[in-house]
Amino acid sequence: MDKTLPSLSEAVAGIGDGSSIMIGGFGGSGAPIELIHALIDAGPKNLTVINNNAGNGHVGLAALIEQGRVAKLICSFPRSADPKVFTDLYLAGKIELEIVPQGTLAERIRAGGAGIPAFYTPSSYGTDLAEGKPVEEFDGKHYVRERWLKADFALIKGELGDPFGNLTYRMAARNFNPLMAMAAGQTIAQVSKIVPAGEIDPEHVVTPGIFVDSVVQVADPKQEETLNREGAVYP
Amino acid sequence: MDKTLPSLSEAVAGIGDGSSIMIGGFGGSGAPIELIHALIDAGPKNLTVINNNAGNGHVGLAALIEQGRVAKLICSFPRSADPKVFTDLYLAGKIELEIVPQGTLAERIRAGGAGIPAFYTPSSYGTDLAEGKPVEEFDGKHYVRERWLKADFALIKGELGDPFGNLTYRMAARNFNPLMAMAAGQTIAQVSKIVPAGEIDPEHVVTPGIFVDSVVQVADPKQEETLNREGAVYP
Amino acid sequence: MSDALDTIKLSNAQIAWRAAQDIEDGAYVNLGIGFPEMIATFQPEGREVIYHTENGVLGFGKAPAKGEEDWDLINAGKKAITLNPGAAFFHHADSFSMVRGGHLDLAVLGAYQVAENGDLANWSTGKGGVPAVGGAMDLVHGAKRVAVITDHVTKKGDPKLVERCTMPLTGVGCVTRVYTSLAVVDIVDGHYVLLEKLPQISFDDLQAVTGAVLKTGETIADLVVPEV
Amino acid sequence: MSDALDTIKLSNAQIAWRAAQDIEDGAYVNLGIGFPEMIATFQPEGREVIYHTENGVLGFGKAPAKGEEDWDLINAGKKAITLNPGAAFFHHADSFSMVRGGHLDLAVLGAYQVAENGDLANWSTGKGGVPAVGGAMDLVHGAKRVAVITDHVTKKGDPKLVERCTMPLTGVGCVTRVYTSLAVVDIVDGHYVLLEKLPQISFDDLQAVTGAVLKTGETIADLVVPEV
Repeated sequence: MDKTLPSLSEAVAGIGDGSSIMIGGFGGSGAPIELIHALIDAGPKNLTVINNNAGNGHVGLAALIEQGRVAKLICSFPRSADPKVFTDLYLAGKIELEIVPQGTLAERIRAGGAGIPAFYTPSSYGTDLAEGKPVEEFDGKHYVRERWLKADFALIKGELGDPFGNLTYRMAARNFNPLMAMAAGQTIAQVSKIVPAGEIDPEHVVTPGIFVDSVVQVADPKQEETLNREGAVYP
Repeated sequence: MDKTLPSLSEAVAGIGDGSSIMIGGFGGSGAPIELIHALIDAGPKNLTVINNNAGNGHVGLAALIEQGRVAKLICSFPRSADPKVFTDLYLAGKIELEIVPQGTLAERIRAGGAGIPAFYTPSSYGTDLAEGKPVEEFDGKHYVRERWLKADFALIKGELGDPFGNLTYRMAARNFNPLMAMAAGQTIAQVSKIVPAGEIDPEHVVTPGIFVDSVVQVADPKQEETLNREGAVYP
Repeated sequence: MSDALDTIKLSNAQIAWRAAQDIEDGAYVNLGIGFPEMIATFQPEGREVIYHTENGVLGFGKAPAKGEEDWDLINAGKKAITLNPGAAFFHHADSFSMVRGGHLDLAVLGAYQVAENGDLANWSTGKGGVPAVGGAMDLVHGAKRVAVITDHVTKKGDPKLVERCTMPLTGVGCVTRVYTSLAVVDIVDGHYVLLEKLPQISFDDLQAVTGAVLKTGETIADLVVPEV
Repeated sequence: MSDALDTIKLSNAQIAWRAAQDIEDGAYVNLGIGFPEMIATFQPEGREVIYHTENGVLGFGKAPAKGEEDWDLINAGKKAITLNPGAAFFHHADSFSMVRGGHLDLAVLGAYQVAENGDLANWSTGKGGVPAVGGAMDLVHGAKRVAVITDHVTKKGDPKLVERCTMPLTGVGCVTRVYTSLAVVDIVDGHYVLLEKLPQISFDDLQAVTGAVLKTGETIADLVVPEV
């Protein structure tokens, strides 16, 4: 079993126009910047992207949006210090937005990976975001029914990866990555280091390889935050 | 913050008659035998127990059942090599049994811990175990609605524990333990070793301390399998 | 009236200080992005509080020194943090299991409006722009107590404590206590109950800048906060 | 007839061998407790199969030597196992996410009865005693393919491949292939399609011990299995 690939371009080669793509990360932490840039180079458009945010500056997800590749964004928080790229397109009506409460977003993705087509949550009950969704009462409290969320692809960022696709993460860069790995038809992971099978302690595997289709090494991954402080622009 | 307790008897002292108790383990692996024996010594009765199985031989859960303390068992598989204690009581109509598919049992407990009052699963659709449960169609496939499962207490078994209640597990002894830790009003963990705060790498914590109320060290825990091969009987 | 209030009202730091005094030793707490984050600064000595952040960290500590930031170690506000001993990392679904599952003792959030029935509006002014909700709609459910810290009135002098929210709701009947720049108010059975007020303001003047009836218990304590 | 079948039919080991030949390199597979577990013994050389067990292990290997057992390292049948390089541990909810979420390539289970509509009965004879379901009702949903290995007929000679199950169902329309002691049969659009049969039995004789119509494709291959 060898899920490792030699290059980022090969890793994203299968992603076509109109694909839905989950992209890991919370802000810049855990965002697979290099995979996103390879996706920009590869050229697919009309994408639906699922991410907690809408990118920052002119790198990573913001750059993908800036290149006009994203038709729809599903996220919880498209506001931040510098989400100008998204904001401009959104206010011009050029990108569709589905706002999902953050915990519901995480749970919908987890449900997609776990084969749970729908679940009930107290979050958003009685608010505008629950409009049109079924409501049910359990034990005297109201809950909103939410559907699973799946995608054609997931682009995620890990710390260690092995040929079986087992992954670890680095600190709070874990965030949505393990969930998205479960919920996509094809999960593509960039990792700081590929290690031989068996080198990740089975007790410390966070994402078991069954959820991962390909692993590519990016030895010195860039942080979105750092890039933006440097004023980086991609491409 | 110090959630450690000096003795098993103090750990179970708050468990009263009529309590619902989740007990970790899959067969003997991960079963908190010493906590169960302390519970037998403590004396509460008319308990509802949630466990994957029904115990084996005359130790642990089987012993608790044998002492007549369990009014109802919620489990997936009460058959095994030597579940005689449960079988006799069940066939005599002296213990109530709720059979739940194993994956549904795990998911119901996880839902209890995660604040999800109900979810849909394909498991058991069209079978006797779905009788009386709401059925819904999503994307042309049928699913059964299941409710969360919570308990007053959880007795679980970890490997390392720290004063904050952070836990690791040992191999396949993990099983239901991390889920039950989330779903109980009070979670009581026995661990092979209590280590100082900070000694468990934050990356390797499996159960974060927020889910755990007390931790007691049992340095050399007994395996149900080993006890049964020795013909052990408790008390 | 509004001008007079400006001279006596608590600063944001003082509101945060007051809220910090009520957080008991050993509590698991989530502080909303921005203003509520300030509460951690005023944690009373001798109390150990475990802070949770939605993006998967329990037990984080102070901000690192400038230049020492690791951008993989941030809080929900995307600010760099450090870890205390006993910290743990976990993914977003586990993180919101802690929130939604009732495992947090307290969540403290900001507010545009709070209603006497406990409704909270804090995510959208309803005036267009880019909507963004983050974790607010999850945090208002599940935590054992949901408190709000806020100025007592808007910059224009309108009440922020109202009978019914007119702005888009974040959650229904979720808030149990409000710390304002003038008072500390509980929400009990669909009514405001005044617990503390600044000694410099009369009950009637406070009621006048509050958009719903302030009930009172046996006593109203003085809201006394040091310069911070 | 039943006696004649007994002399030609495959042993359980041979049925397991036949099922093992269809498991492709790199497949993620769950083998049901008991008889199906035997399939791992016959994994063809040069193929790497990753075995999943419900109780939270992916990538386990052969049984340990007697006396080397670690009772924290067991499979769903509570038998001691070992780990292959690249193994991982996880909790029960993650384990059944793998099952229910469609991540397994194949699950192989035993059967009391299989119906031509893909229904499976394998958890209860419906005759009382202690009911026990384990993970069977989850395993029949989610795995990309669900196969059954079974004797072609019961000990009494009654068909196990039937039009409709009379025993309590484990799952509805879930089985896609059946390996029996006499034949290999696919389930396609609510009908049995015979792929292979033992050369020693005629189609008519096979049909006579099958409780539903056996359709056929262009060819029926010989079911040839070595002594194992």
